[in-house]
Amino acid sequence: MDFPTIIQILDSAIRLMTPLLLACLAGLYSERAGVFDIGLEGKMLMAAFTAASVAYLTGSAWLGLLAGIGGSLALSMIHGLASITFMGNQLISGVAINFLASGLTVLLGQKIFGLGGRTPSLQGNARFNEITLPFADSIRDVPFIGPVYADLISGHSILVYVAFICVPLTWWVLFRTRFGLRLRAVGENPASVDTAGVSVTRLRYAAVIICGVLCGIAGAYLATGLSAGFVKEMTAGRGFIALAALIFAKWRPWNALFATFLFGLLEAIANRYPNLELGPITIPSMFMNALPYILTVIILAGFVGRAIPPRAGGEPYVKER
Amino acid sequence: MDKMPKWADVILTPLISLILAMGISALVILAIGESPSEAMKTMVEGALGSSYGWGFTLYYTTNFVFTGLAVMVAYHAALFNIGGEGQAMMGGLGVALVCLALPWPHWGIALPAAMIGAALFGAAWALIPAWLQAKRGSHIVITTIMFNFIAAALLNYVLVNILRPVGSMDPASARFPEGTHLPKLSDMAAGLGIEWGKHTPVNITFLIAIIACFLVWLLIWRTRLGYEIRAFGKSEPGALYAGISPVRITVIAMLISGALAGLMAINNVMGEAERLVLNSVEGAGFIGIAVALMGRNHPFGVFLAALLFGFLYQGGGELALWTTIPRELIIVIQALVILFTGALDNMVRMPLERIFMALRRKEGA
Amino acid sequence: DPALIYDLGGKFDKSFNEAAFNGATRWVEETGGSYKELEMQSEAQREQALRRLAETGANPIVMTGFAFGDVLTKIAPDYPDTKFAIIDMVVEQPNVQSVVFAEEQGSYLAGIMAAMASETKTAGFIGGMDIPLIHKFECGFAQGFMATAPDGKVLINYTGTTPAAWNDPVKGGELAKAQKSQGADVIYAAAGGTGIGVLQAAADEGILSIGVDSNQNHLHPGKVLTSMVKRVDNAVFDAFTAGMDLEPGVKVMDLAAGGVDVAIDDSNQPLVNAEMLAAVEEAKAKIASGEIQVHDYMADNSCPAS
Amino acid sequence: MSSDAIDRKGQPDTAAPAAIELRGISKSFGPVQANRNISLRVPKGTIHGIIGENGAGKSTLMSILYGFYKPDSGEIRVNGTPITITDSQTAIRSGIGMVFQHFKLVQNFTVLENIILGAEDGPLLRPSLAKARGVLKQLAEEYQLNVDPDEMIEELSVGHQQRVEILKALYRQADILILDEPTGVLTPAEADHLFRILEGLRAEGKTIILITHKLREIMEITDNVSVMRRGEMVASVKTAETSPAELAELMVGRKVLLNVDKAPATPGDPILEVRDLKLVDDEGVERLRKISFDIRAGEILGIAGVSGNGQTQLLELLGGYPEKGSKVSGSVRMNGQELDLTGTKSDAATRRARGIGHIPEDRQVEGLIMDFTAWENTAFGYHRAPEYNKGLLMDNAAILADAEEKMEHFDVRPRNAQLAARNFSGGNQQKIVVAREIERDPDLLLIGQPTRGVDIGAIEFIHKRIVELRDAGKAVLLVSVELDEILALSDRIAVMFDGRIMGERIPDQTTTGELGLLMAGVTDTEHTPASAGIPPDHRHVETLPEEPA
Ligand SMILES: Nc1ncnc2c1ncn2[C@@H]1O[C@H](COP(=O)(O)OP(=O)(O)OP(=O)(O)O)[C@@H](O)[C@H]1O
Ligand SMILES: Nc1ncnc2c1ncn2[C@@H]1O[C@H](COP(=O)(O)OP(=O)(O)OP(=O)(O)O)[C@@H](O)[C@H]1O
Ligand SMILES: [Mg+2]
Ligand SMILES: [Mg+2]
Repeated sequence: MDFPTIIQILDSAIRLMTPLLLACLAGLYSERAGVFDIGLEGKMLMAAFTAASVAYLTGSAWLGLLAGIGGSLALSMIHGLASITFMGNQLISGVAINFLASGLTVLLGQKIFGLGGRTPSLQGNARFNEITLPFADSIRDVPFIGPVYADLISGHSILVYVAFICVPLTWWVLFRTRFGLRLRAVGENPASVDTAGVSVTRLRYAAVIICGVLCGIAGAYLATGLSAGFVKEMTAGRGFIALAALIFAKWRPWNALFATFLFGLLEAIANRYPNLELGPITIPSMFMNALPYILTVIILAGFVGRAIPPRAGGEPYVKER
Repeated sequence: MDKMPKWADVILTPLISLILAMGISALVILAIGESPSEAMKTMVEGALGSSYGWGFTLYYTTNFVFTGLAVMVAYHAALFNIGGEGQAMMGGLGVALVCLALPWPHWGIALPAAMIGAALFGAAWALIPAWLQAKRGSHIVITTIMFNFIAAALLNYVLVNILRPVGSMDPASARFPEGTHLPKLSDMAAGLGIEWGKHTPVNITFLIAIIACFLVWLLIWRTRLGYEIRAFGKSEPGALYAGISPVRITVIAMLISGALAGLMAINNVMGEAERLVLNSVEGAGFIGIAVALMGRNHPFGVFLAALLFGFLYQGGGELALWTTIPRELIIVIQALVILFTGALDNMVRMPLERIFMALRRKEGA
Repeated sequence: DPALIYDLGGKFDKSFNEAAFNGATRWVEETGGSYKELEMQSEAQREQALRRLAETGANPIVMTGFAFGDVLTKIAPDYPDTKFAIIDMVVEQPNVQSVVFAEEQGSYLAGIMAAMASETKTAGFIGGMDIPLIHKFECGFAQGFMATAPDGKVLINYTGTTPAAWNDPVKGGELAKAQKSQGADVIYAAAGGTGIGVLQAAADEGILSIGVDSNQNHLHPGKVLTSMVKRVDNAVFDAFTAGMDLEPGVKVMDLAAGGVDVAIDDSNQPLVNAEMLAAVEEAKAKIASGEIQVHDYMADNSCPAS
Repeated sequence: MSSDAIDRKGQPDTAAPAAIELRGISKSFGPVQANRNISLRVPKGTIHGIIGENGAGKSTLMSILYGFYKPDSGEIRVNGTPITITDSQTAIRSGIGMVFQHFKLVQNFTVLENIILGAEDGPLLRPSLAKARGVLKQLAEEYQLNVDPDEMIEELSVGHQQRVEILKALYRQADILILDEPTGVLTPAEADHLFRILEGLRAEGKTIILITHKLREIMEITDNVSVMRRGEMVASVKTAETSPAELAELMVGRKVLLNVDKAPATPGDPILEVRDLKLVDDEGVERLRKISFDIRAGEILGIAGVSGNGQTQLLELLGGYPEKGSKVSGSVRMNGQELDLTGTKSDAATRRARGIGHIPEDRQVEGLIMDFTAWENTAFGYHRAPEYNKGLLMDNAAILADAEEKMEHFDVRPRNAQLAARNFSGGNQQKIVVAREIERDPDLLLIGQPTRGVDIGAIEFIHKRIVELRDAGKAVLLVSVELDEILALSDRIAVMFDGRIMGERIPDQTTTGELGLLMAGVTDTEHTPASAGIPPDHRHVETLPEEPA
């Protein structure tokens, strides 16, 4: 494997990991506050749809992004209503949200665009285009650093940089601010927050809203950054992979970066080597397609060990019955 | 001691929730410019209005009973098995291998053999996640998600490269021999001189599903193993104190769960398609999660929830087949039903409780 | 009235179901007739749908996709007065017309064009789900390419192993970028909705792409080299037009029959030079005469060109 | 309201200004009326005790005062002004602080983080933490409340966790401090220390409400005491004018025997012979250092010691479930036969089959499955026993019948076997566990903290049953941090310190002072003063007050 190939694979990994990273951080906020969320997939899908639709109708990717966030937030609020206000089962609510998004996106898409749930292709400013960082072209020829900067770091859509900035930001918010302290506390022991005179409900809603915003960005990136429009079911299970990454990361922001990078990398490698030829045997493409998943299991079992979720996770906070 | 009578909790609350879900569904149907009453009529008639509709409704119900029970058993051991999809896929492979291995003389012999194949393959697919969870602490949610993908890849490989008859375009196994064809309920009814559900896929597996519900109920609430599964699921330190081995329970519960998911293949692969196709599970593994949770992790509840989903599947299918309403509407209706009856049920229960409390107070005064 | 049944991918799959829909629409426009159409929800419905349509008197009943083969074999004898047409599969029944396409031939032509347009002499193929049918496309394409550029290379990727592989434009785009970085400058996508992502990424990256099934040249004018069109629409149109007189037996839609072709239109005019056209015409003639035998992957599950 | 109590109501210092005044507070949870028309007056600068049986409504009343629950009706006055306490924030602002019975701490936060939670000074943590660190240091000096501010809560002993709770209240400048059963989880030394702190707070003019089940503590420290029974306030009296016996009677509604009545032991053959038992936990810490002892038939061996000195490990090891990853050596003989300590037959089920019963230290985590019904819990651990099974299935009817009998026997209230364990009060939960283990007539009964958090009526009963078991010729190993309990029940007392047995004493021939020294690690020969009972490998080495001699 030569250097440019490595750069290319890493570049691809960065693109592939970005939606995972955003969704993973989204889940992190929610689950750190004690609200489990298996509806990441649905929220991303809804966001992808609303972002693509509005971007197409207005011609502005930024308005699309806003709409994506709005679409995802709407589902977040349903999740909040079910799991916080009405103390319902968070898993069921998540399952319902996935179904809802899967059906509504196509239904609305067909109603609006008549293309069987697709949106028309986006062009020009309706997409988040790749941005070139300053000096990228002038230092490209510097050995090593040049290609790393020009080809790997530069040349992604703005949302990629947003996602990466979200990692230290999340860390800072969680561990350096009052809000973060309370958020973590409410996921570990809501009674401690309640007896300290802080509203458990408000905190959990805040977390669920942040989760919605991040899923919204993830969905918008899928539809208006990575591709140019919405296709039904286009999230293709990424919400579940993000969930796996979150557990993998043991609910920590920096770990989330590494976990999602690992998933992105494995997929990029499998994309790059679809048919591994090992002497006389050719590994079939089905195996290479499954390889990221197999490796995940192996890494998980071999190196990661037990993951302990936030202690109050999944349970509605009830003080009187 | 309860805040409201039990009947109100188990019947009234879900009923009102269901009505709410249907109400919102009607709004959605209106919004896309169709007639809700027409849609409702098509659904109910298509799914429940004839022996034919029932034949399909019960067929889907059978699938969901198995995957629902699978999720449920694991859930009692505090294991969230999202891998029903993959386990059911592998169960299908087990069925196919058994059915194609021998020239079976009669279904009565083929069925038990195929059931063993289905259960064995499904259980085997749950074994590795279970073992990793028990021994290494690898989170079962991740591993079972991963094993769904791996199962799909494996099945794809086996069907395309091994089981596919030469020259066939279809990535599917050959047709199973005549001796493996399960009796349809319609045949059985015909045997009794009743014409019921002609050309419907519901077959003897439906009866097996009912038996499975009963057996799972026995297992969980009447056997030592079930007692231990429930105790372990509620408290691991408690289990240790009582001499219950966490490793053993984790592995056994997941094996049973995987076997139940695998058994679904008796219905769709052996009973309906009579061959193994790539997409035979069609998401039933995921529906099983909703079914188990909505059925409150009780076999009877699972059966009712499976029936509800069977109705939605068949009624929705009819809607999409015979009206201009897009098929995705059904998914939305399903989502709303899951949401209202499963997650927003307290929205209905809380006011109801208040009403009953007020009534009681008035009586008391 | 005739009827049309779409497979699980749905009417708007950007692929052959949609082509079938277009054929039916054209028939409606030209004849003013009406037809009935159904979309499958699940495997178990296939039989139900066929029987119900047959019982309500629809005739002929056209269905898209090999997955109907098994069921049709089973129920066709029950409705001897109804005519059926099945696309992409052979069903031997007296009242069934089996329409099969020579995708390898059309893909062969696409391969020739790709080889001539490619400067790097490297082309890419991106398939959807890894199933035999798609290998048929792949193999024809590779043969055409290698015949024209014997020292060249064809990179091959499949998107996945589940139905999600047909609807993952993100992964399609990523695969296209991966192939480009390995030198590919023409990429052929046979992947339904995923292909949209491939064509988009190719256009973004400034390389050429080749569409599939219906004419996709217009999606990115000047950037899609051609589309390997599979005239499912014609098959449906013909079947509807034939009505009760639908001819049973196998109908091979090959190059000669106009069943497959490469699309040349205004959108890709600038990309196609005379030399290329000549090479395509020559290959067509040779295939018709039997001088060139394009190997069908399905014949022995293997491909001489890879 | 009970008539004989009413005339004594409201006696304490009606003249002194009241810090807290409750009038007509009522609260029900669904159909359960937890508090019924309660009035209470707590004069400023006093320590006010509240006692009552399990489930009498004490915690509920205090939670209302702290704004955790909303009362259905009634009025609250703080320092004379009526206020509506809608949430804990209001209570905190009115100067009320509360240490809950079950601590409200975040286990994986540091002490400092727990202290500032909800009382931060601004949106950023750093300044708040810095300030809290300073204040904490000051408070620690002032009240002798030492805790390492950077330690994780889960690493702290319960005693220290409680200090954190008190510090939390003081940090919020509470004038009125409510402590709900603070000593239930403390060692005698820790309890003593706590009382000294409370006295210090009172001297500063702060008001304290103390809930406890221990009459000795009431007599020792409170100025006034109120008694609750079944949701009602039945009496309020000056402590100096009452006696333990009177209080006990007010609480339970009948006369209570406060001392254990037992005949001298008549020990027989050894039932349990422990030799050189050693246990190293998964972090490599030696928890049991070659312990040897015998217990004979018809004998109660009490193990005294500050918690954390290896008692838990000893009980769990004998019970058949040592902590995962620990290494065990030595030998244990039961009725003359070797017990498997490490192999496949070392699990809890095999131990039970060998005749070892076990009342665990933590009933809610180990002894019961809180979501199981009472009758299911009566079979817990014995669910494989032949009398509970019919062929492949469990014989639920038999278990239910057995459960009802046991509940009758042990007066478990409410007498409803279908109720989930979590719906019983702690004392009644404990009775279910005790009934299950004692009624099986084990040859050896392991007991950890038999009466923690249990009201005196129930304590009396549980003690009686333990003695009866001994008199029936069985062996009992009793671990308790309550020296009184150990002294009252044991025939012999072994003192554990840092994984060792420091010495053995006969109850009649020893004093709490002598035991206290042993518990602190001072052996017969050496007389160097040591910090009381904190094992050297424990992380929080600091000076605790010495055991009163
Ligand atoms: N959160 C709650 N939900 C429902 N009922 C409750 C709740 N808390 C308490 N109760 C009921 O109120 C009654 C009084 O409970 P409370 O906790 O005040 O008792 P207590 O006097 O503190 O008992 P203990 O000595 O065991 O601590 C109990 O019998 C219980 O049934
Ligand atoms: N959330 C709740 N729902 C129902 N009952 C409750 C709840 N919380 C407490 N109770 C009841 O309140 C009473 C007292 O509860 P509490 O938690 O104070 O137990 P406790 O007896 O003090 O326990 P311990 O002695 O172990 O400290 C019990 O009857 C208990 O069942
Ligand atoms: Mg209490
Ligand atoms: Mg208590």
